[in-house]
Amino acid sequence: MAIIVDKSTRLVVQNLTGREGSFHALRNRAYGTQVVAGAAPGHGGEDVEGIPVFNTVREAVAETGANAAATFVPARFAADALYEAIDAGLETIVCITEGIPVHEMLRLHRYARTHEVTLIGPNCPGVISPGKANVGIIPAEIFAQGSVGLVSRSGTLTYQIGYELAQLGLGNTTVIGIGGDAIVGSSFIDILGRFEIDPETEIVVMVGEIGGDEEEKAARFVAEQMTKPVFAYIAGFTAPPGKTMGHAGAIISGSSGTAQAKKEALEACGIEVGTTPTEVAQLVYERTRR
Amino acid sequence: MAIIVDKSTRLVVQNLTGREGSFHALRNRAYGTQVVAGAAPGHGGEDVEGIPVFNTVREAVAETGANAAATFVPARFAADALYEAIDAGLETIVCITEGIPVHEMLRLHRYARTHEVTLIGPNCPGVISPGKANVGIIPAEIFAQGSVGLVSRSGTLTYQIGYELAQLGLGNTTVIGIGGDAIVGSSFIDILGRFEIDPETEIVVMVGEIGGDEEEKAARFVAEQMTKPVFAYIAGFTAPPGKTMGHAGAIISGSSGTAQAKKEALEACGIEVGTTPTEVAQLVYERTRR
Amino acid sequence: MDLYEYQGKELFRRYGLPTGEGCLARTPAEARAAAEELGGSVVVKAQVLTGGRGKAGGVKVATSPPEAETHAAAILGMDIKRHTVRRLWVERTTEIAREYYLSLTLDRGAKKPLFMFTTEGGVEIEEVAARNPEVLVRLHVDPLEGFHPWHGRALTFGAGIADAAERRQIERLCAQLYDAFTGCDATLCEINPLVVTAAGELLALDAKVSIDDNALYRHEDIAAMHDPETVPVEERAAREKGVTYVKLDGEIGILGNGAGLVMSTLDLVAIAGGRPANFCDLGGGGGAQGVVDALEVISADPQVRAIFFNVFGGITRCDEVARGILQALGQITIAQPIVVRFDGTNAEEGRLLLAEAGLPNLHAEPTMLEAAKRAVELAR
Amino acid sequence: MDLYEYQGKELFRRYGLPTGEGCLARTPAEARAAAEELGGSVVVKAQVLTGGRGKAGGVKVATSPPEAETHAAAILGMDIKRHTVRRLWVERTTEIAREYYLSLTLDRGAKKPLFMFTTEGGVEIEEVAARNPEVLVRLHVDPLEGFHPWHGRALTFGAGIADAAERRQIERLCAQLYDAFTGCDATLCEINPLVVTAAGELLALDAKVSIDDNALYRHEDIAAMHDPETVPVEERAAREKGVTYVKLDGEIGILGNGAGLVMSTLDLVAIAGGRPANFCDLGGGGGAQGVVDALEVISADPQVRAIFFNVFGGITRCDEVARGILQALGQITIAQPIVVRFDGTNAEEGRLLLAEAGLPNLHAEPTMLEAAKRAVELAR
Repeated sequence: MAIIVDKSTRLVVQNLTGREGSFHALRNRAYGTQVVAGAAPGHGGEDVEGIPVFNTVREAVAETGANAAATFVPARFAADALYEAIDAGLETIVCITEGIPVHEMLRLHRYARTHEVTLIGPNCPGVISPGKANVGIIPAEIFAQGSVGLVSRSGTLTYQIGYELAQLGLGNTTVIGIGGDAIVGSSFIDILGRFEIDPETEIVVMVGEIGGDEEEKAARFVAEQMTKPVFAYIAGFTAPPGKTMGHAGAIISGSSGTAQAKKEALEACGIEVGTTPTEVAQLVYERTRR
Repeated sequence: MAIIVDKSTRLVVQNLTGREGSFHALRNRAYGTQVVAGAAPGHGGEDVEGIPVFNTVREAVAETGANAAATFVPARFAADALYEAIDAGLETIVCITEGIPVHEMLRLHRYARTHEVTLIGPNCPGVISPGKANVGIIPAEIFAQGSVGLVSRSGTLTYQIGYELAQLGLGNTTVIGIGGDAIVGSSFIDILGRFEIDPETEIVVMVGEIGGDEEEKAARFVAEQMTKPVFAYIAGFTAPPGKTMGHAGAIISGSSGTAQAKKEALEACGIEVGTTPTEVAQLVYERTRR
Repeated sequence: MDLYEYQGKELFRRYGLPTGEGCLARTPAEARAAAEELGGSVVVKAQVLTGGRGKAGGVKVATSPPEAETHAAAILGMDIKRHTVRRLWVERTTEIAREYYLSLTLDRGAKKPLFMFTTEGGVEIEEVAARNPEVLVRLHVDPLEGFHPWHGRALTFGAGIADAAERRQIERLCAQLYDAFTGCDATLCEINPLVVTAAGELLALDAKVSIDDNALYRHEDIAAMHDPETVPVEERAAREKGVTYVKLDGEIGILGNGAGLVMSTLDLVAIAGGRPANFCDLGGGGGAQGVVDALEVISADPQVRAIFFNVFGGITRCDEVARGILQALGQITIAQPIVVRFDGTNAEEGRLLLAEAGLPNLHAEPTMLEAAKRAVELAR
Repeated sequence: MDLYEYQGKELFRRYGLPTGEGCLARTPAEARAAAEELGGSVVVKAQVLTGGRGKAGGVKVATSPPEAETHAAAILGMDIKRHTVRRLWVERTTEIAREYYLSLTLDRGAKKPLFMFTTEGGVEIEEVAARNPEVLVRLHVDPLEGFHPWHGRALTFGAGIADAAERRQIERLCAQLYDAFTGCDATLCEINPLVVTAAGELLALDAKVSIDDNALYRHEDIAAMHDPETVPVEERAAREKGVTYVKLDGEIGILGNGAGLVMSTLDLVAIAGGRPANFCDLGGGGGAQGVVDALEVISADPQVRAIFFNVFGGITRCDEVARGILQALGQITIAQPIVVRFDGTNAEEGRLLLAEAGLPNLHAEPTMLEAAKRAVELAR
């Protein structure tokens, strides 16, 4: 088992005919992912190294039984593409696109929640279930198959921690980059809840960063609803203060959004927080030795 | 037990200070319904025969623990009032108002479906669970407590059939007028599903009329998912053909929307259809004698 | 409320949809003037709120203004499916390359707007749907999501439009149609045919638009398009008095309270072997004036030979209705026998009041079916 | 992107919100001319993208044009929290009866726009929220539902506005503010104070507006409001080269690939006892030109005494980055020692390439922490 993507994933790549889309789709396929279709308006009937291209996602689903999408559509057209993918009835949508306006994501996030769909991203590296499927731009060779669930708001930091785990002989059930934007389709809590019920996942690592209050919410969720051990790493203790959202921003969530506040919230809920990527990997390793 | 409204219903009446609102709220209270609050902008602090009035539904909920609304707000302002009631977190909203534009109902219906709320109406007489609670404008004295669930698109026809049942010594768990508009908050199927799991309801009567294809859908639902016996009455065999929705209307649902088509669909699913209100009551009576 | 073709096209133009240039004409002379102003050959089209005007001879091409005048004279006053032609739309003719069909309507079942599009336009769409359903693309729009570009693409690619420029034109037109549909509170916007001209331009050659009556309060301009002449004269009179009345073909006049109950009453009359003369709903009210108004309208119908008054007392009390009836009979003379059936709140008191009045043409019956049978008997 | 008060007010006016009449001034003479044009007494307000300008003396009332000129001369060039005042907004003074606070912002947690409203305006809203939270009304708007009149009522009644006419004015203003917020792709629209004048009119006396950078492509007019002088000169230079660079106060120059990894790098430098001189994200690229550009910017900072180059190879290969570094060092002279840490794809090959080059100020370390320590050592 794994979560979100696995051997049953049948992927349609939105904008398969674009440079990024074709590059990563072929890498994903080379890894073993079932890349069954591409969608690109006006390119219907073409193929990309044998992957058939359709004009609409609807058609791709009808013709190939696709059940998941990877979205490489440029930001200006991405919201439209995501509505198309949701309405086509897909189970999973992984949106790699960076730079989607936040007001469009507000509406999309709500819209996705009214459907039976898992939206990952936007502005995320994707999802890999090592040995099963890779959807997105995550360099697969870093990750080994194993029992650690890994969820992160950051791309390269995910790779770093996955790498450190692999150095210690630890692999992953699934690795998810949920994306760093203010509004993303799936939050830490959404993913943690799925790891909790995934039989193969034994330990979870959560990689957070400054801004928002998703880490604080996740901490409470772990304390109240999870039985599996969770370890965390938070980046940005010395980060330059980001653009504040005026005076209103600070008092919305009651959280300052700083790394220190997040660390304290996590520890208050009994979650060990590693000081460095190496340390968090070490903590996980020690836990597996017990 | 009963469905939708019962002794635990705590009602806030929207536009309690209006003529219709106050008249029916007081009748509902006299019947035994817990009418705990009214909502009427600018009338906060007033009371209607002891029922406190609040400026907003939010405040009414906070102060009185209201969990249901009856909406007597004029059509032009009704959509706004319904959004307010939904966002206030109510479990049940019964909208009596007639004449809400259908495009507003399209959006409202979808919006309500993204919340844990039961919306009955608009343009409906309301809901009564005899002996427990009455919400809306249904004349309560017609109905007796019993084991027959009654759901209808028409008001006076509901009363007629409830009256005929009562003449035969049969009472109702709950009587619901779902409203006659093209788009209503709850369909036959929604209500049938709830009668099916209501332990007190033993038999269900469904009263349909020409137009749409909700009766046909309900027929399939009964055949596939209900164990309790269902009887039906359909009005409009000789009705003047309603306004057709151009050429497109007829081919949408594959149903002609005529009473005859509905009767045939119901009978094909094993549902007995009474020719007159008296006959349907008689059929129910005979069934209870078995 | 249904709109005439020329009114629908006016709304379309407001939302940027391409329509042909034309003029309204109410007389042959106006049609000639319109043809002169437009120049070249024109098509003279009967404006009626029903289909099939082409087959009925209500659409004719004229190559000159005098010919337009002749056609107009022939078409004006024509009866098309019981609609009298009183208005004409004179439009410049178009060189048609292809005829498509595009509509946006309200799907009650799905509770969403529904687009239908096919390249097999210009014919009855029911035929296409029956004969060749796979060429008809159907696409719902989620009302909370609204229209997005992908909806347009799903329609054009789905219908197999090969030309990219044409596809973009149609996609833009779909977006405009959705704006028109929601912006005008329409329940139907149908374009049949949507043509591609020889020059490759799109044109809505016809327009069938229905507007939600409940929303007319916020569209005063559209409400003003209503043509009272399309409503039968007796229905208009009833409507002015606040009574819902629809004329039918039978001999039993019917009135009652509540649309469902009245429909049921019609059915019972039919079961009893009679034919309903009308549908008449008093609504929630049962007061004297409502009863007077309704009885006036119904008894004035020369076909009516008996009247069936069917009331179920709820909030409306039967004794009050009985007083209304007696008051009405005091004010107006009604030749036809009246059968009354009361049930529900204060039915007994109501029946007593009528009995006490002792009027010879007033008959009370205990049940709907018996009352229906009695009315049918009395009408013989 | 943050807007100046006067720019925010311009957007507000487009959506119908009431604002005071005023003029922009960049010199004392312009401020005097503005005061003359407006007539009567005016307020001269420093335009800076930070709060606290009132306390800092950046807002002054002038009763005459010469006084406006004197105030302008005093305020222009003033440093308010490291922001230099270069623009002034000269506005006619208002007779204030009451001061409220109204804002609409993006609640990341709830994923919805959030209104906040209180009659205790004109002061720091954080103070109100902390001291007297019950007087601050908070109300989310569902983005699919949009703004409805009840949202306005929930705010005004919630805040206890007693006067019905005032309530209606505020409710209308809330609707306009929501339109401005969504229409401009704002992430914040704050009015503090929102005043009720002695005449009973509402007026947005201040405006704090932030726009989503990702949406600027569809708001060319707003994008044009950007004042490049508000961005530090070295960040501007980096931005022109496509490098994300933020100047900090320390002595260790930092660059890496990916925002999360760079933040983590900053933290490790701090743990090792050093202070980061900057935040610099190469992004997905690790090609020679990106490396050259970033090294140029970082090495030009006179505070920088060592540079830490932290790369995790994924799709970016470490050997390619190594080649980029070597190429960069061939093109530009860098005095500071450079510590390089490679992990991931082709890390070994990358380290080998650097070792083979044998450059004395290039130091490779096997882990992030060791590299951070080495950089701190070298900076001493």
